Amino acid sequence: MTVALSSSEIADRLKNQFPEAITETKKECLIIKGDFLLDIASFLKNTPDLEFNYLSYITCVDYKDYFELVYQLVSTKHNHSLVLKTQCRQPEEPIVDSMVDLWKGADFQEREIYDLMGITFKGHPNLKRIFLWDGFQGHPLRKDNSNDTEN
Amino acid sequence: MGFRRYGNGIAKGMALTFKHLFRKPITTQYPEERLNVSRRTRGTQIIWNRDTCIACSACARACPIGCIDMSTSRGEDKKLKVDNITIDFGLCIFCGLCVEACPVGNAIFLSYNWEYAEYQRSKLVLSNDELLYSNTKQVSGYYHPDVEKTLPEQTLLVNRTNRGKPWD
Amino acid sequence: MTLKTEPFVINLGPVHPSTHGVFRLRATLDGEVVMDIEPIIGYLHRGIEKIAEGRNYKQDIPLTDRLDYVASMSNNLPYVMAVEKLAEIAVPERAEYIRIIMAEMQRIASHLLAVGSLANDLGTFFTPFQYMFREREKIVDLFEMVCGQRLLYNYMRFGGVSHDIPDEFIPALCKLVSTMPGFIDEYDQLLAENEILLARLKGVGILPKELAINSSVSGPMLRASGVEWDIRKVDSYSVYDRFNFDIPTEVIGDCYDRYRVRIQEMRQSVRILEQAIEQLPPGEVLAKVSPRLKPPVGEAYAHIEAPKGELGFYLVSDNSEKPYRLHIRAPSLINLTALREMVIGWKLADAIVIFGSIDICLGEVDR
Amino acid sequence: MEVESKYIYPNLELDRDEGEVIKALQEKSQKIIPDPDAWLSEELNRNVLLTTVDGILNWSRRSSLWTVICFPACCAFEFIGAASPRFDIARFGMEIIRASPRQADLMITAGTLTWKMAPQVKRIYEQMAEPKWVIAMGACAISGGLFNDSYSVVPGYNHIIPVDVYIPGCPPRPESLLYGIEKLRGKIRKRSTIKEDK
Amino acid sequence: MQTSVTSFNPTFAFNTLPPDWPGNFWLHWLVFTIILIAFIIVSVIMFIWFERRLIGRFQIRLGPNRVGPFGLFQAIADVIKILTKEDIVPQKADKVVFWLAPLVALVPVLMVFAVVPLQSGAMLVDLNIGILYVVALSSIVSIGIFMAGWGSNNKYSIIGAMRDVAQLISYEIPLVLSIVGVVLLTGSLSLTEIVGAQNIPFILLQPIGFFVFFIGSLAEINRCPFDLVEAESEIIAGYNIEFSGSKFATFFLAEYSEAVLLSALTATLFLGGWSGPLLPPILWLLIKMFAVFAIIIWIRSTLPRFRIDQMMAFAWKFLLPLALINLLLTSLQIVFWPEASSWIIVLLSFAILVALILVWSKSFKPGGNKVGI
Repeated sequence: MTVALSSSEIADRLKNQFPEAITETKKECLIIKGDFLLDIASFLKNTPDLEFNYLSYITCVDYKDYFELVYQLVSTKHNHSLVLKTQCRQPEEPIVDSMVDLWKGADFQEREIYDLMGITFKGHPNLKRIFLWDGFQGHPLRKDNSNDTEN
Repeated sequence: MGFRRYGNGIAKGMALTFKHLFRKPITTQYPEERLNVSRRTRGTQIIWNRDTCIACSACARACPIGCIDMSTSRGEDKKLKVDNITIDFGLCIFCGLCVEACPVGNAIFLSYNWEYAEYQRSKLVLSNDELLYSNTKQVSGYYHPDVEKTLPEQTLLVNRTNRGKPWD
Repeated sequence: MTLKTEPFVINLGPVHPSTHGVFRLRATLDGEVVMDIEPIIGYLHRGIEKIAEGRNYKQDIPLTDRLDYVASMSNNLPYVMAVEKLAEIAVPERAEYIRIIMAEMQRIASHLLAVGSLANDLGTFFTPFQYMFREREKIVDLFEMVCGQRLLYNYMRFGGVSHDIPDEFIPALCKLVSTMPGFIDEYDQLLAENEILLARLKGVGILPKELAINSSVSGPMLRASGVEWDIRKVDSYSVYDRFNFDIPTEVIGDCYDRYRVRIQEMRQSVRILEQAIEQLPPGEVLAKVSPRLKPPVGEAYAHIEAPKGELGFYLVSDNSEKPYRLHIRAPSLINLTALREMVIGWKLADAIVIFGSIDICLGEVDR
Repeated sequence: MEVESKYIYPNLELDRDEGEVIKALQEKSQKIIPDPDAWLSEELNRNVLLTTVDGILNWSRRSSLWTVICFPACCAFEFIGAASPRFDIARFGMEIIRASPRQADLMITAGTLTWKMAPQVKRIYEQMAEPKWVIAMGACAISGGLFNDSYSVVPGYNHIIPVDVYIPGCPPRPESLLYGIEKLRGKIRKRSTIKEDK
Repeated sequence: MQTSVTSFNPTFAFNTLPPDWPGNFWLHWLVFTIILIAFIIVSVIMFIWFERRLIGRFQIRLGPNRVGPFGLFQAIADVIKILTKEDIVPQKADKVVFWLAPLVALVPVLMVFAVVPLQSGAMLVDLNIGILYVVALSSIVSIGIFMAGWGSNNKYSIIGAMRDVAQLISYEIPLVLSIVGVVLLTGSLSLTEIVGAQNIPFILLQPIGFFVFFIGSLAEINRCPFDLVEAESEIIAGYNIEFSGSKFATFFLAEYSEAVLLSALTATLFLGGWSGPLLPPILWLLIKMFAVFAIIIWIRSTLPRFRIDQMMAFAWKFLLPLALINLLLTSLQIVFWPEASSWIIVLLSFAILVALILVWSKSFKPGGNKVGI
């Protein structure tokens, strides 16, 4: 069984390194500040007994007043997982750091989120629409994008 | 890599295809021979039963695409009755959710036949009496175990054998 | 002596015989050698995640069918598992077994297609493909018997499956299971040692272990690169912990290894099926669930080992009839990430084969 | 050969052009192209016996319908099912699936059509040499089906190209497809080439 | 100028006219040409039907069986349909080349048939340099193919055409060298005499030659596993991607008549041609042709395709040495051991063939590897 690491435990370890990074520790996930995302991610990836070398998925949820990005990290060596979240509270121009340099697997998923949610990933090498065509108006998965508009 | 095995593998493959030359073809020659489809088949028609329908519109609500268009009204005896039911078979995906949703259980069915094609788009929209059971439209056993028992057994490819050996 | 050549750009697809759907590869070639590629997808983007937000939980099941349309059963499963996790619905034991039987049959069917179309990409004139389609047809027959459709099954429900299996199902399945290994041997005879096939596949498109993990690749591709990672074992779901089976892995991670892993997995699936038939308990197949399901506020992620890789559904509920957000972790899309690294430097013909060996389904890539 | 940048062609211009083509097509094709069913009513009025030449031409055309590859999605597998040993479309001489539209006669539109794909499908249709036919296979091809209300799906191929035969089902069984093809044959049988040529 | 004879020189042709033919040269020429073209077209149609049915059986299905009895008219329907289809010339194509290409591909194949002996003496001209004529003309086909690829102005077609030229250059050499073995044994370049010389079919005396010739001819007619020119899964339809209507039909005809031609040539050179007991000679030839073609189909239905570099490597590193060794051995035998009993030669040749294949399989490496970019 993949063990879901308790987020409070990791939060304690992170507090030493990044005292201001953690906004909230829930039972199943760890919510951090967007500014520290890249640092924390590389810490999680490179710390020997954590070694989250596998990024299972990235997704984004639109909670109307903010976007929440969800990262599920897995370690294939220790077989444990952690859900990392960050909230993006600028609805106009949401910008998050790109994870492509750490995990190549983020490449298409970040493009997908950029395409469907309209979140810009800073540092992504090839950030452009992936599913929809150039010139498509809006970002369909946002809640303010009603379903019946044809474009 | 290379051909270190002297073309052994090629010869083996050729032997297998040659063996298949002498196996009987598994083709069903469709217009003349037909397979018995599954008893629960979700054929390309929806059959509506006017007599048992209580006009609750559960099927229309259950439909994921809203291809069932049902308008109801209160009759003189205060009972709901269906004024008009239209199903667009060009839109319908035959998922069977309407059949599952039916509270009476025998007002809407999927059909057992699947031979259905039209030259015109407009002819795919059927309504009212066209949806009723007829000689050309048989009821399928999907979600109707009682009907299921009356239907012929399905032809299975697994069961066909070649000279006593499993069909291959 | 070096010749000065000018690279040129060629579009493979979106309509191309061996892109398995509407996939487009903008490739820069230097003669026959691929200099660079850019996969362009989205030609089948139907907005399933958005549509799902507009329909209620049950109506979303048909949508999941159409993700990886060659493995519908496997797509139903994680979705209903995610909803069950959210709404805390218990599944009867018999239903769990039926689900596993279906999922494993689906794995065989999907791998048959994957191997068959890989052989097609190699240029065999449809013969292995036709032989494999014959076995797939047998499996499809059984699916049809259970749920009435041949391709898009819409079979699983919250708290079980929509129908119990008919009486004639188990004998037919036994027959299938008993003959299947023989057929897999035949495919091995036809393909595995063929020198031309070996020359085309061995050493081609190597995906090193580190890169595979880093690219979030999953499924047979990851295992071919030598990582023993199978959700059925590492994060066992349903009742998989009651079965004996191995995770086939290979070492190098070239096209041939990916082909081998698929063939081995079919054998393992047959093993699981044999055990599942033995253990199948009697009883109910569907727990009582309100038709207007309103799961409590929260989120859930359920994942399974689908034929193509780790298929997961991330579901957010706001206590209404409709899901607030449904994200699909599509293995095909993420497996594509590694394509560029594998293809560059190979010939055009190899690019096609490497692409074929990933085994993607465009319905799942684009959603 | 040195590759200059990490991605040697970001090619944003190309993407933009493609986007514009898609947009233009989308604006142009909001209406349904009427079914080419004039022959149905004409047939009653015409009541002219088809000539022998017509007979031979129609026989050859309906006996060798070569399909073009245009299989976006799910229904493709039922088409392949029809071509597989069990149903064997080759019996009708249709196993030659031409990848080049120039040499094909029949387009079986098996699968959902998105706006991104629509220009390509239109182009394939236009590249096919006359006479050509189109079968809309399955709900998505007829009306967009389950994805009818999606932001990126064309609600039916008949917004883009004229369709000759509609086969409902999601997907239709292989036999159902064969039935539809039989129906298309019926249509070809009644066609008069000599008269139609302008 | 006695040596510079053309085929239009009546006296020259008259000499080669079989004695039982009535009329003068022109009548013979006309009648026989018509017969020959009819023969080619009928056998192409039969070949197409045969191929589709047989491949169907290899794939445990039926194959065309609806159009006419046993589906025999299937190919006829196809031909009528293709011929009456709209003929599209792409706007950006090189018009002249595009128009000429199908003819350049078809005509040489038809011309080659002039020297193929259908039965004793039944041929248009019995050139004493028959084999040379065959080799020379059949390679013109690929100029037609290259014209098609170039003229279409399509990237896929140009890739296909390039592949074809590369393929032809590589495989023509082992092919010709393997024929030289036969010529050495016969002592003549005339096809009639080659048939006449086969007391034992040359496949037994020249197994290495046959092996090389057969594989080379597979490549020559672009058949699996060397069908890179049309490689459907890679470059769609190859050189003929932009062709439709009657031009495509011409290509189709050219392609299959090449298959007919090479089956006939294989039968003539190595299987004893029209000679055989009991049955009429023409039937023997047809049987042998169909047998050869059946093997080609069998190979097509089993084997995957080579990659381009592997294919080239196969020609240069595998077939060419074999052909050279064969040539050497044959000439040695003719010079030093002309009276050897043929059966000893047969045994020896097969032993050498097996040994060579074993040795070469060990050392031969097909194709290159990844190219560093």
